[in-house]
Amino acid sequence: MKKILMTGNEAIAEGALQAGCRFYAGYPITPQNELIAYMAKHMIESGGVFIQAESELAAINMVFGASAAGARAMTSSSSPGVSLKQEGISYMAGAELPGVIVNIMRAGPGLGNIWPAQTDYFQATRGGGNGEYRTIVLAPSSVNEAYNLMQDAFDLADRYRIPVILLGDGILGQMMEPVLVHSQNPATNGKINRLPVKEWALTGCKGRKPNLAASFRLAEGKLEEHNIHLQEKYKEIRDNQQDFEGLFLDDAQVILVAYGTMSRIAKGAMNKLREKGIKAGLLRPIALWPFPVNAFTKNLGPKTKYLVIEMSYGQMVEDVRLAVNGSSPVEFLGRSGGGVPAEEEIIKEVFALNEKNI
Amino acid sequence: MKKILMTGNEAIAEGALQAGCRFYAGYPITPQNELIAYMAKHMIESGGVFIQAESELAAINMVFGASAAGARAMTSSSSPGVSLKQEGISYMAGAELPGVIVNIMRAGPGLGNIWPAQTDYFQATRGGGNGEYRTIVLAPSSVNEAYNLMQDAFDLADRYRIPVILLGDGILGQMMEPVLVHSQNPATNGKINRLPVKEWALTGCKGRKPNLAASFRLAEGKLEEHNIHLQEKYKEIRDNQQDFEGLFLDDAQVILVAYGTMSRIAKGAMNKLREKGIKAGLLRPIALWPFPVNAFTKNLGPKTKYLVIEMSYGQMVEDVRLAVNGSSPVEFLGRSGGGVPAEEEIIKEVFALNEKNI
Amino acid sequence: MKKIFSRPESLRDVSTHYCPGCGHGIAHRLLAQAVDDLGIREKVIGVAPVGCAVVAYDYWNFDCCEAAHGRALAVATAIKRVRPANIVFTYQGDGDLAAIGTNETIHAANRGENLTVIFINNAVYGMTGGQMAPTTLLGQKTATSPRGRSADKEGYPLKISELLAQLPAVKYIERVSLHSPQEVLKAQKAIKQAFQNQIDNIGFSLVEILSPCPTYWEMPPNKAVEWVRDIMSKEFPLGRIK
Amino acid sequence: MKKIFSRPESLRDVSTHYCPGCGHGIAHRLLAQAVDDLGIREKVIGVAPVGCAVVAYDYWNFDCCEAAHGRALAVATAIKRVRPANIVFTYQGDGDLAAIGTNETIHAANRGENLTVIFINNAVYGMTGGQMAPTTLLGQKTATSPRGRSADKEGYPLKISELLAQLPAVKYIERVSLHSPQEVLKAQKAIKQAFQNQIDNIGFSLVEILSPCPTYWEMPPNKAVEWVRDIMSKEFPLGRIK
Amino acid sequence: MAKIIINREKCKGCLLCIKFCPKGLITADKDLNSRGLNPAKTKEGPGCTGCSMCAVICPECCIEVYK
Amino acid sequence: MAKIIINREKCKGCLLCIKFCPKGLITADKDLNSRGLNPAKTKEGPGCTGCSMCAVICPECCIEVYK
Amino acid sequence: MIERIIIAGAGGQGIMLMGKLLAEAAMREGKFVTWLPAYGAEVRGGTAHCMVTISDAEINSPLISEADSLIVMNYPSLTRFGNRLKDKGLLIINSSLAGECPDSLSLPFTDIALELGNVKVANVIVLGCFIAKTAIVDKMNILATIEDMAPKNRQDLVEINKKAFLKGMELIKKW
Amino acid sequence: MIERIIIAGAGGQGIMLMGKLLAEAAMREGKFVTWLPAYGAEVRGGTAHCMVTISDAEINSPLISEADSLIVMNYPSLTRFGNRLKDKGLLIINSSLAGECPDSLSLPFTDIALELGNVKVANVIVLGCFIAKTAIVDKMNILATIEDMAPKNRQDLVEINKKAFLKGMELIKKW
Ligand SMILES: Cc1ncc(C[n+]2csc(CCOP(=O)(O)OP(=O)(O)O)c2C)c(N)n1
Ligand SMILES: Cc1ncc(C[n+]2csc(CCOP(=O)(O)OP(=O)(O)O)c2C)c(N)n1
Ligand code: SF4
Ligand code: SF4
Ligand code: SF4
Ligand code: SF4
Ligand code: SF4
Ligand code: SF4
Ligand SMILES: [Mg+2]
Ligand SMILES: [Mg+2]
Repeated sequence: MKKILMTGNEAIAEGALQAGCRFYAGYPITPQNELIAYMAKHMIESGGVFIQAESELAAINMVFGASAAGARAMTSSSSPGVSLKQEGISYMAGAELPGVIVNIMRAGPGLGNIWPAQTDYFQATRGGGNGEYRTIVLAPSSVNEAYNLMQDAFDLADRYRIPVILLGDGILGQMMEPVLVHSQNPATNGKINRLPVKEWALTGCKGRKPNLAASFRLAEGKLEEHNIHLQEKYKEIRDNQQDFEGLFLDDAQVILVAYGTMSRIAKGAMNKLREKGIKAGLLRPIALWPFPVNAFTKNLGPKTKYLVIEMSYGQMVEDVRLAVNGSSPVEFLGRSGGGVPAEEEIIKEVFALNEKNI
Repeated sequence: MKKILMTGNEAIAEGALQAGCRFYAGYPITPQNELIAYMAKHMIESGGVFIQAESELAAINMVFGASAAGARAMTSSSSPGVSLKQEGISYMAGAELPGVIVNIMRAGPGLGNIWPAQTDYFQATRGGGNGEYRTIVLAPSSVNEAYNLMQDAFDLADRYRIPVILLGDGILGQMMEPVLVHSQNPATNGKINRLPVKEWALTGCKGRKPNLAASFRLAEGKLEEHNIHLQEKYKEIRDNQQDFEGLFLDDAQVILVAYGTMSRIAKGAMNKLREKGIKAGLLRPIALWPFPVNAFTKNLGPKTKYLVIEMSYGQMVEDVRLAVNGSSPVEFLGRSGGGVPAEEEIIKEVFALNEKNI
Repeated sequence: MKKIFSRPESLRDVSTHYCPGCGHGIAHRLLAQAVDDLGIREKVIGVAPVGCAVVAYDYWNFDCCEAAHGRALAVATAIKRVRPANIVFTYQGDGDLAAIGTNETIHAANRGENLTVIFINNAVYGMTGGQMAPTTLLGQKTATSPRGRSADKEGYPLKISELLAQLPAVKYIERVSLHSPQEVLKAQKAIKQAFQNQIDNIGFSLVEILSPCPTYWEMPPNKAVEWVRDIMSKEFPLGRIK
Repeated sequence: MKKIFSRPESLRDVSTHYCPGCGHGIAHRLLAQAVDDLGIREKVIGVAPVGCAVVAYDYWNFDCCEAAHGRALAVATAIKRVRPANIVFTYQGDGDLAAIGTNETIHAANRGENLTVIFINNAVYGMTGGQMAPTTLLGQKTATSPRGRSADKEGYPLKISELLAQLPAVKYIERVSLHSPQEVLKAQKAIKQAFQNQIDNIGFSLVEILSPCPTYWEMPPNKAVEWVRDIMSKEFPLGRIK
Repeated sequence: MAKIIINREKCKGCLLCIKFCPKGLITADKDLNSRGLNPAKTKEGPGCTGCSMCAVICPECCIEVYK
Repeated sequence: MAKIIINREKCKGCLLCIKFCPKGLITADKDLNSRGLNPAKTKEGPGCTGCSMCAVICPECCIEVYK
Repeated sequence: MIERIIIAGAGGQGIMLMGKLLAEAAMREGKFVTWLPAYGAEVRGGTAHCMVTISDAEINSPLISEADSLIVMNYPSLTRFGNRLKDKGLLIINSSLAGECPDSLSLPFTDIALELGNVKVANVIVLGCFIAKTAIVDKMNILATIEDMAPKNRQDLVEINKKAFLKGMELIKKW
Repeated sequence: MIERIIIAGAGGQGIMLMGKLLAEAAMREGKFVTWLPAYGAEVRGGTAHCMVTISDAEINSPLISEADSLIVMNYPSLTRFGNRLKDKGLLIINSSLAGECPDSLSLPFTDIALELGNVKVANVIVLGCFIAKTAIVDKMNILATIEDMAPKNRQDLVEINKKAFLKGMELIKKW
């Protein structure tokens, strides 16, 4: 293990390579360019395939193909580019192909600008593409965590045959922090052997019946059957893969709920609130889907109130409201378009809540 | 006025032409093909522009351009094709360009099949594209209503400078019903004069300062400012444009909530339930965004329970839960992949609820 | 007596869903025959995007992959790069390859991916009900060109094979037709060649097949093959393009 | 003394954000000059997609429209069809026109839209930090081809102008360069011609401009223009293509 | 001497084999098959050369040729 | 007789005008402008033909030519 | 009054048109109608069916889970939709392609159409039978609709279709 | 201990590198660090800034709303970030391009760099000043980092940068 100063984008790329990712296709876009550049440089050393695709559409469909062929495959982009991948992600979900899609979010709508944002939460957690599907969504809050979550992302993708989205923002992608990097390239020293066997993969039908990777189900009832199967799988994931970090949840009177970069600022605010004698806590979803509903329903009494903070005008807050279902007040603070709610704004908001006695 | 037997797809196209739509770009996909075919045949008679685009991406961006140039413009597609339009819709929302996007939903995910579905509700109501934006979403439940709502769609789009989605399903698109059609082509007999003046449109800068249609806001703070403006506009729409049909809401003990084709089946079930002595009601959102929250919060007491029915595994039900916020039980019944919950299933479910005394 | 003509092993013994006289059925068999002849059934991976042949994988007896409409060559690029020892082909319609998928087509060709492309040009969108394709002829009436395609509004029929032939990394392009048994036999040879090229690592090879769609040309099958012979192949001349 | 050279009216009197020696600045002026010369400022509508020139509309003094990356020609097609009396042009980078936008480019050209296309070929993606473009030369090192572009993996530089010239509905294509004042003057003429064609309803006209990007070529401006002259224009020969 | 066998259930009655048999040995069956289509059938009598033209053009791959 | 005027604040110091003035009449200013760049400036003395080569190549459009 | 009819057969048999004719004629009588088509993957030679509902009151579901009448033009349609017919519902079968069936009106419509000189009018013959049996729409309205729905350049179709329709009505009398 | 530093200037002035050097050296001392860049639209000649936080404890926000130190390399950066410096915070100004300022360490770094023979090392001179003033990282660690961060084929850069760094430290002694 070595401590290296890396950008989030680089750490994600390195984490992917370590996790056995051997296919990357992407298209440049700010603020994720360091990721594609890192892959361009280092994928070849791992014996994998790097392709700068002609577009984001081509990239996601290349991932579809690479995954169907059995490779650990990924793509990355930022918001407008990820919009273009929605059809492809929906196809992967339908065909039950694993794969990792990294979205280093920037502000929108449209071209917006290149500043950080968390405004693609709905798209990621509810499937911006057509049809009824889910993707696992992981949201690291530090560069080191981003690095580590890539291993989880690929493992989960293979385990459940599902696309996994790693959702970061421009700050996470471009900032540098120390990363504890495993010894280089486990692929070449044995780790790759632990990759799961994929009997469904397209390898040529030698010695077996032909395999097929497809989302199409035309015969009457077949798609409904398939969709029921998908829903069962999603339930299994909901039951087993909720993931969050909680701080002071036991005694908190106001719980700040935030993810990714935003949660770090919330944590700072929480510390300051505690210094000022206000019992604040922090609930940071690490998996955004499945949303850590249990953290709300099981761990928490109805006395608490929640302040959800996002770099958006309110997206995750809907999941919090759905989880709490009216049993506690859920308030919201957010900015969008490049602005990031600051510690002081959060603190002010908490004081205001307390005064209004919500 | 003349009564004509038309498919939903044709009625939508004819409604658009009557509403002054003079630009259509689309790409074939089942089950909306009758729409593009109708436009191919009749747009020219209205003096407008019809383009079969090279792809759905090109089509939505053509609508972007046509709208920027001041035309009433639209595109249509079905689920996978609409996934491809997400970036373009996000751009239109950001640049505040009006326009109408018709999605005749089919079952997914991926290629799925061509049977009807309501599984793109999240995508339509929460913006499947990047960034924080909304589109008005209208959901007709009959061919005649589809025809009429096209006028509203274009009017609302222009009034608020916002993309409007008309969300139907394969049944609505392909079934025939009688439509009361206004005298042909108001465009040529005066009605077109009522189209709003668009001072922002690109017409060449003669006699004025140059106009610009763009979603990009790079200068510090400018995008946040713009986003705040958008949020204010969205609030205004939320306050003014909620739209629903209610039946027996006053005395209902169980309220069926359904939209589009599904609401017709729910209505049949409601009638039968009433025959059996169960006080059922129906709440049919006509606008899906803004969601008719007020119908839940204002009109209804906490005694009622809700059964939400969708051709999906539960999307609109989230909006109902958010509106009700835990004050009444909200149950769900849905199928997806081509299956449509039948009257009998609904009735059975209501009986089951009553027994469980939820 | 010996059986001298029968169903190839790579073609499953099932009925297709194609209309009577549709060229897809013939093309499927030719492809299966080539795979058999080259002994590559166990390492072939076919990519079938959306179009009338969307379920071609139900008819072929080897590994197959779906592709979203237009993205077959992106999917195939990745499969081939991941599994260079396998033989990867796409089977695409004119809408797929030359309308929505033009970008993927041009760039896979420009990268010189070592792939075999079977391109079914039937001058319409069959699957969705007979709309105008990029290859629809001038004057041809379709669901979306009810007055006939006009050069003015819709442009000329797109000769994508000729375009691709300009790219240095493209190694083989031939246009064949299914309008008679003689032409079918030529098509057979071309398809085999396009696979042989991949086996020999020569690079991007494409066979464009003029294929009748009696249904949306609104002709009986015997007229449809004549239309290919007399009209369509005049606009799209047959033979080796590169 | 009379002023014999000054800023055209169509070019606002503001500083650009371009790097020192960047060709975009020159191209902007040439375009503005052509608009002035033809007296069409009040009816021109420019379409500026994403790329280093994303805010070109801040520099031009006439109506402008944004376009999503790659979609400029779809947007422009619609504007021109809705307003045939206006003069509509796109201003696109090589990434925009020949990578993500290839489909829109080919089909707008094939439809023969009566548009003027200004195509800035600087052999890289400038805006996003110097990645490989379809036009990047073999061996050229970029952020995403750190070992130099290889024909094998990434294919040959894409000569999209030569491709487009194959299409019957394309009426005018010329490749010019900004590597010396003499070449700039030729570029000026070509741009004016491309606009004149639109005014005369002649149809799809495109000017490809070889344009220095000193920053991502990692050269000072004076070396960058020499690179265009000595290396780039060998791969992309100057002159009338159609 | 050669002969062909047509699978009348798989046949879709496109009649292309009829058009292209150089010997005119195939004809349309007046009796429908179970799909309701008139399939191709061989005429009575010899003459088949086994040239396989019929099989080569058949979109349904439902003609076998023996020689 | 001709002359040019360089807007030294708009100038980005790319030095292309220097390279292309056939008379060698332009040089880099050692003094920075307010952006911190060394702008172009005209050398002392006559010789300018008003050929406009400098202005034609200038990416910033910050050279005016008088004649 | 509400009448729910499922019409099913092979692509190319004019299934959709038969449904449209019926719906259009009913609409002209001021009735509420819905017509809902479904195509198989196959364009020709595949399966096709449509659901027509005719009613005095607003129609809720255009989908029919229990039909009052079922018209079956080929064998696969019989197996697929047989169980959707309500108890004692009207079953009309094209025995040329679907065989005979007890408790049904089985007639060789394809053969009868061939006799009339055009295999394609089997559908209109069936419609005649259906109207004769149910009188759900006035026969004159059907005839008028046949006239109006034919493309202007195919007026030749009008006569043969009218003839076929009347032939179908007659069959019932004889049957 | 937590130190929040904003470094701002023009593109091409080595703003990012200065921040990275500092962060890397601090990390080597076992400190927690974050480095957050921001580029203007312009690639060269535009504005650029980065935010570096160095701490003994885990760092929450990498964004700095109130900086302990502000290093300003040109004038526009002074107007943009001047108000982000905390009361009595350390302000270092490149007076060559940003003019002088009261209560600040204003030195003509660009000119000093030119004297050293390479305008590009102004950033490292400033870093020397900053380290001499704050001693937030050990000078030996900065020197080692300079050595390690230089590309292998540009070892010539190492010497001039070391020299520049030491020059910067000296300036403080003199100042
Ligand atoms: C994104 C998307 N757009 C549109 C469709 C609908 N669609 C399916 S196949 C097809 C075109 C078929 O034409 P072609 O590729 O020529 O194949 P053919 O059916 O003629 O063989 C279209 C438009 C789709 N499935 N997905
Ligand atoms: C959908 C989408 N993908 C990617 C980007 C990021 N992006 C912006 S401009 C650009 C390419 C710029 O290159 P080019 O078109 O050659 O213009 P240049 O900057 O070189 O002038 C890219 C990839 C984007 N804005 N949107
Ligand atoms: S529609 Fe055309 S292409 Fe499709 S199966 Fe029928 S004949 Fe073949
Ligand atoms: S990066 Fe290149 S293209 Fe972009 S402004 Fe700078 S020099 Fe010009
Ligand atoms: S094999 Fe030749 S001769 Fe024999 S039936 Fe077929 S086409 Fe005719
Ligand atoms: S060619 Fe084949 S499908 Fe066609 S009629 Fe002959 S046997 Fe039947
Ligand atoms: S006008 Fe000609 S001679 Fe005068 S300064 Fe410019 S380039 Fe030199
Ligand atoms: S060409 Fe223009 S920008 Fe460049 S140095 Fe000369 S005056 Fe300055
Ligand atoms: Mg086709
Ligand atoms: Mg470029």
